[in-house]
Amino acid sequence: MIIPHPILGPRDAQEFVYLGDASLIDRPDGMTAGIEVFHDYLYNRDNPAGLHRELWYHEQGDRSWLVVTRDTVTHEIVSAELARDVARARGRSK
Amino acid sequence: MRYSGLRVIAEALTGHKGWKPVWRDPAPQAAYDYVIVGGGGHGLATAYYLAKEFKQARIAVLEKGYLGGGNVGRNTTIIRSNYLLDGNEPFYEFSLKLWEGLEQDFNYNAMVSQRGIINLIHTDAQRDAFTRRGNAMILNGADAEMVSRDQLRAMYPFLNFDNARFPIKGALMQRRGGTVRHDAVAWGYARGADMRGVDLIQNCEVTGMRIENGRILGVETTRGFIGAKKVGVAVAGSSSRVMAHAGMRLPIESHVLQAFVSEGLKPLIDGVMTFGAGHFYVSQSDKGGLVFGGDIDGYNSYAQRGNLPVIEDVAEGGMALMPMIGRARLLRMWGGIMDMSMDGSPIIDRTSVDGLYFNGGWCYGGFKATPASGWCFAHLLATDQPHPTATAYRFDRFLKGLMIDEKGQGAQPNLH
Amino acid sequence: MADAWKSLTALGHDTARTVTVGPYRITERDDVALASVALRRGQDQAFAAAAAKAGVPLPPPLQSASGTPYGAFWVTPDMWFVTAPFASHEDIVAHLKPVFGAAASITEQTDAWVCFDLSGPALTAWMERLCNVDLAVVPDGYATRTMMDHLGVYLLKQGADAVRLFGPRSSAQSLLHALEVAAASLA
Amino acid sequence: MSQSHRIAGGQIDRSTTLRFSFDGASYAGHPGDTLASALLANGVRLMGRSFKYHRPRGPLSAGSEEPNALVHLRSGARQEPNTRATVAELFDGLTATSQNAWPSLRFDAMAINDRLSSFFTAGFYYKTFMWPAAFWEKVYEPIIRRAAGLGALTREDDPDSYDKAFAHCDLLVIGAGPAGLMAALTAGRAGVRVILADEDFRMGGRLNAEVLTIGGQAGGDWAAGVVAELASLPNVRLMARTTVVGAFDAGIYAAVERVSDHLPVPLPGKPRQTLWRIYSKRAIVAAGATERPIAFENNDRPGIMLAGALRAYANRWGVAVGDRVAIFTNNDDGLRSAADLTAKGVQVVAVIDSRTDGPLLPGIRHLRGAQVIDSTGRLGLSGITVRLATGQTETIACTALGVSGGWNPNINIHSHHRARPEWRADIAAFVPGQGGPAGLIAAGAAAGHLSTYGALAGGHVQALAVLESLGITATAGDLPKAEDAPLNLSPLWHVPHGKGRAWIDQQNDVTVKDVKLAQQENFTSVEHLKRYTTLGMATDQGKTGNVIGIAVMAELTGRAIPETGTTIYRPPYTPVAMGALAGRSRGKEFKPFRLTPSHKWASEQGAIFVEVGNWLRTQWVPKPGETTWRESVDREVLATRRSVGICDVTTLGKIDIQGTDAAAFLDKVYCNTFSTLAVGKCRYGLMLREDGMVFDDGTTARLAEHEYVMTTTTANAVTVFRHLEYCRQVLWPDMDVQIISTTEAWAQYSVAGPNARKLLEKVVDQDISDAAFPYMGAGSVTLGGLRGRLFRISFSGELAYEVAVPARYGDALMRRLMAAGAEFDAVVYGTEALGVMRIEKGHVAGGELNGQSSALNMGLGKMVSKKKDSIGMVLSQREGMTRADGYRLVGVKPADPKGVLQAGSHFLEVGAPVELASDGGWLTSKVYSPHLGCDIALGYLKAGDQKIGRRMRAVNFLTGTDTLVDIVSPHFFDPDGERFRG
Repeated sequence: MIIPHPILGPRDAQEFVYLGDASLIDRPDGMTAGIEVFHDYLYNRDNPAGLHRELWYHEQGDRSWLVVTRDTVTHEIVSAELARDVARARGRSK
Repeated sequence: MRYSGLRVIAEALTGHKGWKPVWRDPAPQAAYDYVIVGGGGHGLATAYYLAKEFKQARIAVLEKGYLGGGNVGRNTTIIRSNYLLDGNEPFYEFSLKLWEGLEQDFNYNAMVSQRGIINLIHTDAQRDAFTRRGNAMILNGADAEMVSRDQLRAMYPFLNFDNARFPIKGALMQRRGGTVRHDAVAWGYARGADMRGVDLIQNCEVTGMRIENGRILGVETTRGFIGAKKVGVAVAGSSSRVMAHAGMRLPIESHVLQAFVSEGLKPLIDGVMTFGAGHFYVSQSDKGGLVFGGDIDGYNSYAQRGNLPVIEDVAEGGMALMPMIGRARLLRMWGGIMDMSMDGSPIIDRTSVDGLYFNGGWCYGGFKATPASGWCFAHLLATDQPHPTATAYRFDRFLKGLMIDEKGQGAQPNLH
Repeated sequence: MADAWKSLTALGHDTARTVTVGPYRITERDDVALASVALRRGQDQAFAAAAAKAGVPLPPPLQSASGTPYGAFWVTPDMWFVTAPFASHEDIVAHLKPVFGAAASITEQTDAWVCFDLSGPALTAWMERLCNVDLAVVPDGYATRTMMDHLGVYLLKQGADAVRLFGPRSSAQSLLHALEVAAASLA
Repeated sequence: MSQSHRIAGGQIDRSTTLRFSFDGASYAGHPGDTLASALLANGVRLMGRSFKYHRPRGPLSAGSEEPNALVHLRSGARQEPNTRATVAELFDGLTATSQNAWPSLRFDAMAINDRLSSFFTAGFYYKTFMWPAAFWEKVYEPIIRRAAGLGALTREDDPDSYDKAFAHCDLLVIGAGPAGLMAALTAGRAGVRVILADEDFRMGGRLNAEVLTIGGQAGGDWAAGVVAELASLPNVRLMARTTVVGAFDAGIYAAVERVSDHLPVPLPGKPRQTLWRIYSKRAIVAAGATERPIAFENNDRPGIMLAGALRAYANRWGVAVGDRVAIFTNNDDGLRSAADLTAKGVQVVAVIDSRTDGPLLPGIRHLRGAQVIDSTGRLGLSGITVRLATGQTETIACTALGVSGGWNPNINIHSHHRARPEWRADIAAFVPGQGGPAGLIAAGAAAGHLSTYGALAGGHVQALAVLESLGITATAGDLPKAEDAPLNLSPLWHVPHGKGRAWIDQQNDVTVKDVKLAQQENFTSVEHLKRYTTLGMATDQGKTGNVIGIAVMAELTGRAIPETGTTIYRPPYTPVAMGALAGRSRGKEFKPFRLTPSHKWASEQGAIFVEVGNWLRTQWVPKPGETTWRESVDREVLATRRSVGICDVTTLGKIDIQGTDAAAFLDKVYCNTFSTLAVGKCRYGLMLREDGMVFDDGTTARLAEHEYVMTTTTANAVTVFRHLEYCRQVLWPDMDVQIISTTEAWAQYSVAGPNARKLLEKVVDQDISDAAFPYMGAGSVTLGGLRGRLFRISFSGELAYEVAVPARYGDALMRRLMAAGAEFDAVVYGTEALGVMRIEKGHVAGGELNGQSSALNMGLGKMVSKKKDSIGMVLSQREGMTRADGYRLVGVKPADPKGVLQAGSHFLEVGAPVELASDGGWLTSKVYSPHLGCDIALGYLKAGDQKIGRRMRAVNFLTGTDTLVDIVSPHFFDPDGERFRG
């Protein structure tokens, strides 16, 4: 697969390490959320057959974490964004 | 019709005119007591044991494609019970015992062949870990033994003992491990279930679930609605897709695992072997092909195919372990979709919907589990109680912190 | 400062050497000081101004820039690897910290890497046996991270027949071996 | 025999004679020959035996689809099993031997199977060998296994090397026949980067095998001209002997270049083969079409081959396969073979044309409406039986029969992404359907355009389409004139006749009867057909047989062929040597080595190294006179505890963490608190995964207000760094934190023991007295003017420091430390002694950091701060992880000091039965403590914290070891820590 890196352009997926569903961005706050909320966050997945937003790390590249939107049936990659930008857009900060 | 050597001879002498269809192609009835979704190994085994052991009437298996077309038809055929953790080992040992009696049980030669499985050891830490494992196996009534480097060399002199990047120091061996002719497992169970009146319905895809007041009434399919008192889902690889019909999200991701077979070669490797310093495991089929594989590709996929980096990684492992295979040729590669669960272990449990039961999350260990999975799922469906060897395979183990994490990788499915 | 301290090159020699395979040359460089210079959050202006004042180039992604004494190539958002002559800038952090003050996080990287200068005809044919960089089309000054022999390597294209590599120091010998073997299959 | 069947013409170099041997007999051939063409030229038709029935076989084809003519090529360690004689390029000195036959190819004892074939039907083994129960594995299966396989590996290491490489292009053209050449030419002239790859050693594809003309030129000459023009274009790369074997995602193709297979041995330094990873923007598959036979009784004898192959041998290689040749066809292309052979002077005794209305060939006995129903000849064809249109039968003597049942477009690569092909009735064949690999289109015969002109036009048009999609405008050019005849095929899949066997899959011996049996038993799905009969599972993957099998099944079930379906091809297109896929990664080069800066010094000391990941670490350093490793390790431990020892700890991960939020960041990633750490101090940190299990541990120092240096375990250096990047980019994207690995930048040594300070005082320029540099102190120092770092931390329990200098000075520092330590009898200690001392101190490491253990399990539960949010804090509190009877870290000593402990042993209560319910836990790590004079171990024991003082059994069934042990505190040595604070 080739990942369209938002900074570096097309890059071989071989350079990346996969983590999983981009919903992992939405980590609950440990001081307010309890076990049930964390359990759902960490363990349950939509696991769609189709478009999937997912986290990839450019380990053998520029070390950026990306959110890649990819079709899990065809492996076609629709887009890739910096995960940091996505996280900020979802309200994450410090 | 009962199969035997005499029958084969008799048919040979009379032109093979007497062989009957191995299963019927019945039209779906309006309703069943039990509907099993998924005509792969686990679904067929479930139906078989339900019909045979629990004497239940009116059972159907719904298969979206052809019988045995799931992972039972695309795996590397290994059976073993060399598990570490309490939640797993009794179950897989139960499965291995069922394998050992399977041919007699369903009168079909699935070629269960216990030629031994060897896990190679390359470091002292690995030896410690495999010692822990071997002892856990023995405490569970399974067999395990340590094989020294010299013993191993006598068994497999062609391994890279003298020029290895990571030296081979010995192995953990389970002699009762081995291989089975995978398609025959599906066919044997299908035949046995069919003979006991189970309707095996091919080309029948579940497209929805009818649930009222928290209770399942049946399933919508491409061949119409089929009512059911109880529905058991055994569709590993597609678990999330099917259970989404019931509004459930699962602790499962679907991943592709590639597997490979070489051209047919004269006998070379007797048992099953796993490399401990790279991603490579291998056995040789009765036809002579080296059947081998490695790690999953690592990204969510429903594509039943993988990519080059993993193929190369597997080949590198193979060449590092046994440099004699350089001139053997890889003949065919394929991919299966794995239910990769959050701790690497399966789920056989009731669900939040009354009458809906789930069997999945087999990661890439599903084939060897087929008999016990079928038996335990049948047990659960018939009695509403988990089978004693499968009590740990609950959904709520993640909520309660009772994960069964053989590899110690945590909640990241692609690492299991 | 360290006259009394004898150093070894990444390849384990007293002095850097050149290996020749046919027309291909691999020269270890132990005379390049290296530091990572990372922008601290919210310090963009001060950072840029400091860099400009001290002549530290800050090339955009996929590029390297040379200069005296400082050269640089981009490594990750808001971080560059800055080079300087080892003889004059051995303690490169001590040189750069006063330049950037609180605007940057600076870390010595000199000895984290082995530096090889590669030269010879048809470098493309050589490199394509090692990594998937499309060397034939990328411009001079191109800088990227890539994989060679399972190792993460920074590759800087310095001309049609010149490439500089920064590879992990601990694997210097393995990387050299891979370079030699690939050259031999062309030579 | 001396090339008795060689006729005039062909693309072979008759000026040079190559000697070769097959099964010990010597023959001659010429450059340009394949092994098959050369053997056929020498009158050798018998080249192999089939898989199941051991039927005598000769080549069916002249290409890579060959199912029959498989041989052992070369000998000794270079022996290649299952090599297709039809594509093996002849070289001087080539040796080949037959396979799957004993004692010889002509007299194969296993041919008894052929006599017993009525017992060995499809799937017979599933129905038998079940009685008595134990006999399957003990008797039947071993016999079956012994008979398995085709060719043999020698079990010797492959002596050749393999390369891997990357190539990039705008357009990859797969196949250099008329379509591929035209496509490459069109795109090449337009200036885009083109790679043209072809499996053959001579580009041109079918044009090399035909006498057709293109634009008035002989086809082969036209091809050579195009190849020459392409070679002159700098933007075009020609890759002959290169088979594109697989289509992967995003336009990445795998191809195997046979660099040296046409040579006796590879030239020095050169690989045998190269695996190319071709990165393309677009690809055109112009892989042509493969002819298929027609099944009839005994249609597998040597001498019976595809009609196109028969004429290829004549046209390209100047070989007449037989002196009397017949042709059996259901289409016009078969007639072309008859015409070409006749033109070559080969006697064509009859054309058996199943059609009644085909064009009549002049001057040849053309039997229309006729079918071949049987053949004779034990080791080679001697005659055929023909059923004439009249219904009468006639026997015709012949030594070669060319069969043409039509042509299957090579949809192989197009179906690698599981695209289903489409049926085209006019050519009765599958063509590429929707859903193929993105960016790949088929052209020419591969797309179903079977005429030469169709191929040229297809290649041209598809190349134009590619150019347009790349944003390049190119105008259609004039195409040269070429034949454009239709196939006029009237489908005939098998000849219904009699009770004999008609082969579909020749190698696997799948016959029409087997398909019938499958249908009878309801294995009617195409997948069931394949799996039950093994149709298409041989080394040729059904290139010639699959469609026939499906057609027969369709006929039996009364379904149309497209309704019956098709199995799809999986990669690779043709089998690939494992060596090529592995490349250089084998032996010691399997993975790169990582060496520490003082590796050279350690080697000089005679250190024993151990693999730790890719690192080589000093395990121990034997001294003269020491005969066992234990002697060395004991000495290293005792000497360190007595005076001072030095250990290379460079491999521990080191990460610089800077920024104004560095402290807050560390509070998130560690379960304990770091924001309170004073500058100039360090602290042990425990890092959890989000699931609450321990991820990693290490010491992190605060070098300045906004600057920390973290250490990780050697094993987790990379994953921790990845995790930190995840935390700072994904979870807390606005934190001002910058991180960089410095693992390799610094050479770092532990100096431990009562004299550690005295030693270091001689090396370090600053005051490092306890007052100036207290326990857990950390900071920059100089050593004889050289910048360095010093940490007062102890893994051994001794007064200890870690001292670091830039890596290039690591060797010098090691030498300097040893020199300074001479007066203290300083020793070097390795990982074994390190392990002894850390276990004596009860520190967790590899065996305990197993990913399955929580802080509580390790006795470190109090480290998890609930006052702040950190990764893993919440889920570490789940009920299953906090139960009082969960595993706890304990120390273990044998009740008898001589008692033997073994890591991996399990705890059992004394007197408890040996069963799962009694399993109390296990010993995680074990060492011999020279200090205590006995084995000691750490272990995880259920409710272990409540069992201190208990006597238990530690049992290792694998070694038969059963030791009474005392459960003790894991802190065996100096539990109050007086030494390291000293």
